[in-house]
Amino acid sequence: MSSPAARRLLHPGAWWVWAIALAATALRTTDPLLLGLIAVVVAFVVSARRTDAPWARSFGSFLRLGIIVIVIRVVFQMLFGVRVEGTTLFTIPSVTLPSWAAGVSLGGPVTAEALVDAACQGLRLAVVLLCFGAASSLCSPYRMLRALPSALYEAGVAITVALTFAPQAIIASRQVRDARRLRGRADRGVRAWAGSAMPVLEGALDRSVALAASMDARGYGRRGATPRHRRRLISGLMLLGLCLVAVGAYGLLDASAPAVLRLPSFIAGAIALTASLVISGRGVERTRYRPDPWRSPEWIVSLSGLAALAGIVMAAHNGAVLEPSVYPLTMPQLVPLASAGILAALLPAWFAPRPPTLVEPELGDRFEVAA
Amino acid sequence: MIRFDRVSFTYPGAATPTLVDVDFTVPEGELCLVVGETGSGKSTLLRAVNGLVPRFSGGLLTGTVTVGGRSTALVPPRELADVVGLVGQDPAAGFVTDMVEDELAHVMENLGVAPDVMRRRVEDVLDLLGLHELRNRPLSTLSGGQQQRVAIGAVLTAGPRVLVLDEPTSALDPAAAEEVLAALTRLVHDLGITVLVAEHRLERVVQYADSIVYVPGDGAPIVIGDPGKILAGSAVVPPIVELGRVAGWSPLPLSVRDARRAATELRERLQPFTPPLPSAPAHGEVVARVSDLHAGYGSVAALSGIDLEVRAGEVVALMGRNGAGKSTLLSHLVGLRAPQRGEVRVRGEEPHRLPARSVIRSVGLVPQDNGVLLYHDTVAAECVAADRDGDLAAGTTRAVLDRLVPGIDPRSHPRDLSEGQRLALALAIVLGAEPALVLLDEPTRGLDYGAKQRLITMLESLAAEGRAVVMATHDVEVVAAVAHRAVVLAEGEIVADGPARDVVVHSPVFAPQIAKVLAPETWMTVAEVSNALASTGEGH
Amino acid sequence: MAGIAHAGVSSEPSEPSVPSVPSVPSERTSGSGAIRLRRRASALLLAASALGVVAFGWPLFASRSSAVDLAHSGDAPWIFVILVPLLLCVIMAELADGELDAKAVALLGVLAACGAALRLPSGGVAGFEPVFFLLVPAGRVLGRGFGFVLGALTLFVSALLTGGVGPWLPFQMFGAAWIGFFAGCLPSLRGRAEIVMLAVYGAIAALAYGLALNLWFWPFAAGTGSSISFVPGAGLAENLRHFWAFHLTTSLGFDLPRAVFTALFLLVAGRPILGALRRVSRRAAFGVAVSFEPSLHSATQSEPQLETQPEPQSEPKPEAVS
Amino acid sequence: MRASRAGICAFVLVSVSLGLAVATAAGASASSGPCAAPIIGQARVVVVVDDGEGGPDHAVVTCVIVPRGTKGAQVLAARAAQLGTAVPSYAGSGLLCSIDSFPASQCAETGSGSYWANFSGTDGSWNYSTYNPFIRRVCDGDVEGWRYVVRGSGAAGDAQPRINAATVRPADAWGCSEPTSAPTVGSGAGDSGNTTGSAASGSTVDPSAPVDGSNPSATDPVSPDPTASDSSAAGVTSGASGASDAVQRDASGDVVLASDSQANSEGTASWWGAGLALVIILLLGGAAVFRSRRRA
Repeated sequence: MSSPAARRLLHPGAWWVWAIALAATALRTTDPLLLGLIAVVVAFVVSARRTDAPWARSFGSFLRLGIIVIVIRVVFQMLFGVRVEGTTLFTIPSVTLPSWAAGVSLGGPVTAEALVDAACQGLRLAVVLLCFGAASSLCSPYRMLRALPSALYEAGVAITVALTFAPQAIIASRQVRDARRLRGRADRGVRAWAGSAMPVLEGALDRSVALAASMDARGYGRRGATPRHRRRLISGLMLLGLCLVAVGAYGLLDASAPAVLRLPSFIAGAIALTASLVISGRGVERTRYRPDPWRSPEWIVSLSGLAALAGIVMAAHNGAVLEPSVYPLTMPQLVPLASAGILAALLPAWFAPRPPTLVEPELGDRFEVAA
Repeated sequence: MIRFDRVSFTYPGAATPTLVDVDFTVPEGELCLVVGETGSGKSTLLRAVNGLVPRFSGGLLTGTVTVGGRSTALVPPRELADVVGLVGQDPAAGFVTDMVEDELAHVMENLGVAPDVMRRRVEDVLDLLGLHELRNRPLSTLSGGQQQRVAIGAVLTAGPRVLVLDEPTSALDPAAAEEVLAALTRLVHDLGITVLVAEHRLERVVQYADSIVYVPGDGAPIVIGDPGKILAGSAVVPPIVELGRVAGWSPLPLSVRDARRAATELRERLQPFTPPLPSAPAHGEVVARVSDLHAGYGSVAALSGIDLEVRAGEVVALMGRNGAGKSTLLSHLVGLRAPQRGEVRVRGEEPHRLPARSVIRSVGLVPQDNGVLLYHDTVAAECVAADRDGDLAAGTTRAVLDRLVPGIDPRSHPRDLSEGQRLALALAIVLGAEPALVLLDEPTRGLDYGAKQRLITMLESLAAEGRAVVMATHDVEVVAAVAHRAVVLAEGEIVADGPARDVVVHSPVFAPQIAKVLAPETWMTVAEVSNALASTGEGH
Repeated sequence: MAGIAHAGVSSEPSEPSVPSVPSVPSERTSGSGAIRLRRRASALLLAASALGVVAFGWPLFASRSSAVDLAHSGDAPWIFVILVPLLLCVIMAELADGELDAKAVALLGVLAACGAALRLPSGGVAGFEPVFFLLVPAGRVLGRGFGFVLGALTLFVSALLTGGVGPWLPFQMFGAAWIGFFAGCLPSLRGRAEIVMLAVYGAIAALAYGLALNLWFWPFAAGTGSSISFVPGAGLAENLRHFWAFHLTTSLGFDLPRAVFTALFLLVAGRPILGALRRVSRRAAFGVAVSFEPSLHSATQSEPQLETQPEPQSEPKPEAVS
Repeated sequence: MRASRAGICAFVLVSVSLGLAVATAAGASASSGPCAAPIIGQARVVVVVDDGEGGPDHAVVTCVIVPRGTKGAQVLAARAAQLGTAVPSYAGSGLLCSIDSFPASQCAETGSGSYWANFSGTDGSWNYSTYNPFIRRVCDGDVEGWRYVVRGSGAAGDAQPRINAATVRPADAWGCSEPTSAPTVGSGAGDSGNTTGSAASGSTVDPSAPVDGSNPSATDPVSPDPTASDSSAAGVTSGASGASDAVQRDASGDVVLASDSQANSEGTASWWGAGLALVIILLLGGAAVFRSRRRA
C-alpha cells in the first residue's frame, strides 16, 4: 500500500510523538528481543521515509553512538562492576587506583550474568538514542521552527537566520582560506584555520547589521513589551510552574516524599509553564504563512507510536516479564502484546507521505553562485 | 508621497552633518533617481525615508520626513513596513528565511496579514516579478538578478506605496539588470508605486527616471528636477550624456534611442576619421598560457577546453554571464585550483604547484569580495602584514597604496573604507609583490564614475609597466575604455576572443552606449570621439 | 541603565501616538549590552537555573530507593530530560519579551551560525569544542543576557545542522548558556589583562562544561552496581568520590586538552575578536541616542515631537560600546 | 558509502540483540511453586526478606522449592528468578550486598555498617546467624530471614525481620531427614499456604510467577490430595492479581494433567516466540540496510 497523499513533509510533531513514544517503550523493558524489534522498526521507517537533506544523514552516526554506549556499559561492568557470584567467564587482574582517583578497585572475575545484564542495559539506552536519531533525521529543522510557540518567535527567527547563514559561513571560510594563498601565506593547517576565522567573522558581523536593517524595514519585532496585567499573569504562572516542578523534583529524589509530590506536581508544573508560554505568545498580531497541516497521515504516525507504548504498558499490567532475570540466565520470551504494539509502529513506513525531493545544490555550485 | 522638509542629519559622534537642509517632494507614481558620488549621503537619504535613519543608526535628525502622510518622527520603521519597502545594497544579506516563498511571506507574517490574503498576495507578487518557477527554490541557489527580484518581492507583499532601492543593479550583469529594471518600470506604470532608486550605473537607469535627486555631497544643497536639466549640470553623468555635451546637443539625450535620432549629423562629422586601432602591444612576451583547460565541481563542468594566451602589457577583459566560468578561470590562473585536464602555466610555472610565497611574485588576484583579503583592523596593519608576507622592504605596500589612492587614513578600519578605497587597498596588497600577471574579479562593482576613472588609470599604468592584466567584468564602459582584448565565456567555453573593439561593438549585449549610438561606426568611448572632433576643430 | 533600551527601536511603544518615553523606564535593569536583563527576567533566570542544576546533579541528591534510582525504574530519570527544554523555553520567552529587537536577533543568528560552522568540521568531538572561542568574547562584549541566549542557540543550531538532536542537547544548551552568561559577568578589565582573564575563564569554563555534561551522562553510562556508578542515598561525599572516579576514567582525558585549546585560542585571537564584536556593537548602535528635532524654521503641521534622551542615560556601558 | 556503514552498524546492533537473546536462552530455568505438601528430593525454603522500610507487611515472604542440598546462594537466586526481581549481589568477599536490588547502592554502603543480617527461623523464632550462603546447604522447611540493618552492630542484637517466624514456617517440615513414605498433611499445607498468602498481603508474590513460562513448574506437587494443593494454590495467589492458574485448576478436574500440559505448552511457546522475534528482527533489519544501500 503506497502513500495516498502527494509528496510532502510530514508534520514534525507527528514524527516526534512517534519517536518519543517508542523511546518510552524502550525504557520499559530490558528484553533484548523487544529492544531489537524497536531498533529495526525505527531503522526501517527511517530508511523508508528520510529525505536527502544533510541532517537526514545523521541516523548512521546515531547507530554508531548506540554501539559505543553498549560497549561502554559492558567495559565498565567488566572493570568496575561489583562481583556477583555467577558463572565466571574469565578474570581480569585486579588493580586498585590511588586514593586521589577515589581508590576504586578495577578488575576481578567477569561473569556471564553480569555481562548480559550490562549489555541489556546498554542496549536499552542505545535504542532510546536511536529513537531520537530517527526523529532528528526525519524532520526538517525549518519545519520544526515553524511549529514553535509564538512566544519563542524571536528565538525561532534567530535560529532560522543561523541555519540559513551557516553554510554560507562555511563557504566564506573556504574563500578566505584561498585568499590566504593570494597573500602568500600557507593555506592549510591549524594556523590557516584560525586565520580564516577572523575575516569570516568580520563579514558575518557586517552582514548582521545589514540583515537587522532589512528586518526592521520589514516590520519585524512589532510585538513590543507585553502589557502589565498580562505580564503579571505570565510571571505568576511561571513562578507557580517552577515551584511545582521543584516540588516534583524533590519528590523524585526523596523516597520518603509522598507519591503525590512526584509525577502529579511535575505534570501540573509543566502545564503551568506551558500555559505561561502560550499566554505570553498571545496578543501578538502575527500570522503564519501556510502552516503545516495535521491530516490523517499525521494521526496515523503519532498513533502508531503511541500504540507501541500502550502495548507494552498493557503487557506490563498483565504481568508479562519485560525485564527477564539474568540470574539465573533465562530465555527472554516474545511478549505478544508488546511486540504487536511495536510492530504497529512500522505503519509510517507506508502511511507517511513520501518527502518531496528538494533542490539542494552541491557546495560547488553554491561556491560558483557565491563567487 | 515622500516629503523631506528642511531635513538635516548628523551621525552620532560625527563633526559635520551628512545631510544639510534637504528639502524636496516626490509626487506619487514617479520613478525618482538619486545620483551622487560614493559617500555623498545617498544611502543616508534613502534610509531616512522609512526612519531607519536615525532610529537604526542613531544620531540627530532635524526637520521632518513625511511618507504617505506619516512622519518618521512618530512611527518606527517597522510600523512603516506597509507604506515604504526598502531594499538594501546586497539583497542576499537581507534574507531572513531560506526559501523564496517564505521570504516573500515574512513581512506579512510580521504585519499579521490574514492567511488567505497572504496566500493571494504571494501568488500575485510571484507573477508580477516572474518568480513563479522559483517559488520552491532555496534562496542560496538563485542568481544575482533573481535574488534582487526576490528581495523586491519580499517588500512588495506588504503592499507598500513607496519602494526604495539602493543600487539594485550595480552587482548584476547587463541581462540581469534588464530583468530587474523591467520589473521596476512595470511596478511604476501598472501599480503606480513611487520608486526611489540610488544607482551608480546611470546609463542603465536614467532613461526610466521621471526625476532626479542630485546629491553633490559635502553639504552642498541637493538639487531635484527633470533628468535632462539636472544631468546638464551634474558631475556624474552616463557616457551618452557626455557625448551629448561633446556634440553640443540639447536637450541632452537620455536613451540610446534619442541619441541615435540626434546623432545622424555627428556621424557625418565623424565620417573622415577611423577610430584608433587597438593599442595592444601584440608582441609582448607571453606571461600566461592556458591550454585545453577543463575544470568542474562534481558533476557540473565549469570550464571545458579553454585555450588562452596573455601577453605582457595587455589588458584582457573576461566577459560573460554569471556562472559562465570567469571566476573559475581566474582561480586556476592563480593556482587556487588544479586543472582537471589540460595545463595552466604562468611564466612557465604551474601556479598550483608553486608554494604560496613564490606564487604571489608571478601572479596576483583581487577577488570579487576583496574583503576576504583583509584580516587586520587598521589599514597600516594590513600594509605591514603584506610587506611581511611577501618579505618586501618595509613600506612598499603603503607606497603602492598612496600611488593608487593618496591620503587614506592609516588608522581607519579596512571595512570602513569606501568601495573604491578598499579595492585600492586590496590591489596594493597584491601589487606589492610586483606580480607579472594581475587578475581582477569584478573590480567595478559598486564603484561610482570617479572611482571607475581612477581604476581605469590604474590599469593603464599597470599595462604601461608591462604587466599583464586580466579582469573579469560586466562593465562594458570600462572594457571599452581600457581593455585591449576581450574574451567572452559562455558555459565554460570561449565563444569570442579578439581585440576589444571587434568583440564588444558588434555584440548586442556587451556594446557600450556610444557604440550603440554611433553604429555602424565603431567608436566606443566619448574620449575617442572628442579627440576626433578636436582634431576637426584644428582641421578648419 | 539601558544598553539597548534607548536605541530607539527596542523600547519603542508599539502605539504611535505615545511619544517615546521608554516603555520600561521604571524598572532598573540589571544587565547591559544587546539584550537587557530586567529584574524579573534575571530572577526567573536564577530560579530556572537552580532547577537546571538539580536536573544536572540529581544523582548527587537522590535518596535511597527513590523514584530515580535506576535499579528500580527505567524512565523516572528521563523526566529531567523533558524538564530542561521546558526551562530553556521559559527563559528564552522571558528574555525575548520585548527585548530581542532586529539588531539583537540578527546578531544572534549570525553569531550562532558562525559558532555552529566552527563546530561542524569537528562535530564537537571531545577535546575540541570551538564554540567557546566565539561564545566567551560575545558574552563579554554583548552582555550576559545575550551570552546566555547565544550559548543556547549555538548548540541548538549545530545540532539541527548535523541532525544530532539527542537527549543530551538540552543539557549542552544549558551548559553553554551558562558559560555565555558568566562571560558577561566578568569584571571590566581592559587590554592585556582582559585577554588573560578571558583565556583563564575559557579554560575553567571548558572544564566545568565537561564536568557538568558528564554529571548528567553519568548514571546512564555507568548504570548501577559498579564502584563508579552513582549510589542513591549514599551521601554527597560517597557519590562525589564515585563520580570523580567516573570522570577521571572516562572524560578528563578529553576535557583537559579542550581547556588548553580554548585558553590558547583566546590568548591568540581574543583581541581581534573582541575588537570586531565591539566594532559591530558600535555600528549596530546599541545604546546610542536617537533624537528628532523640529527644524528651527519649520512650520510643519504636527506638533514637533521631542524624543531626545538625556545624555547620561543614553551613554552606553563599556560592554555595549567600547 | 555512509549508508553502507550505517547498514553495517545496524547489523552489529541487531546481532548484539540476537547474541543476548541466545546467551540468555542458554541459561537454565529456575523452579517455582507454592509451599504445598513436601516433595521427595525437594526442599521447601521459606525466605523472608525485610528491607526495614515501610510497615511490617512490607516484608516479602516467599516459598522457594529447590533440590535438596542446594546452597543458600542458589536459594536466593531462585527466589529472585521466581519473583522476577533483580539478582542478589555479593561483595568480592562473598558478603551479601543487595536483595531485590535493595539497597540500590549495592555493596557501596557495607562500609557504613549497614548490611543484610541473616536469621534462621526454622525453629519458630529468629536466631541471628552468620553463615556463608555459598557454603551452607538447605533442608526442607528451612526458614531464612533477611533483614536490612542500617548501621547495625553486626552482632546478634541487630533488628530482626518484622514477621513472626512461626507463622510462616511449614508445619510439615521434614527437616534434613528424608522420610520414606509420603505423609498426609492437608491441613498443614493449607494453613501454611494461607499464612504465606496473608503475610505476603498482595505486595509480595509476583503475579508473573504462575504464568511465567520460563519456569515450567516441574515440581508441581504430585500430591495425593488435590484439595490441599487447591487451597494452597488459591492461598498463595490470593493476594496476587493473576489467579488464572488457580481458577483454571479448579475448573479442570485433573490437576496434574492441566498443569503439566500448561507447563509444556508454555515452555515450547517461549522458544517459539523468541524464534519468531528473531526472524522478524532479521528481516526488518535486512530490509532497512538494503533500502539505505540502494538509496546511497
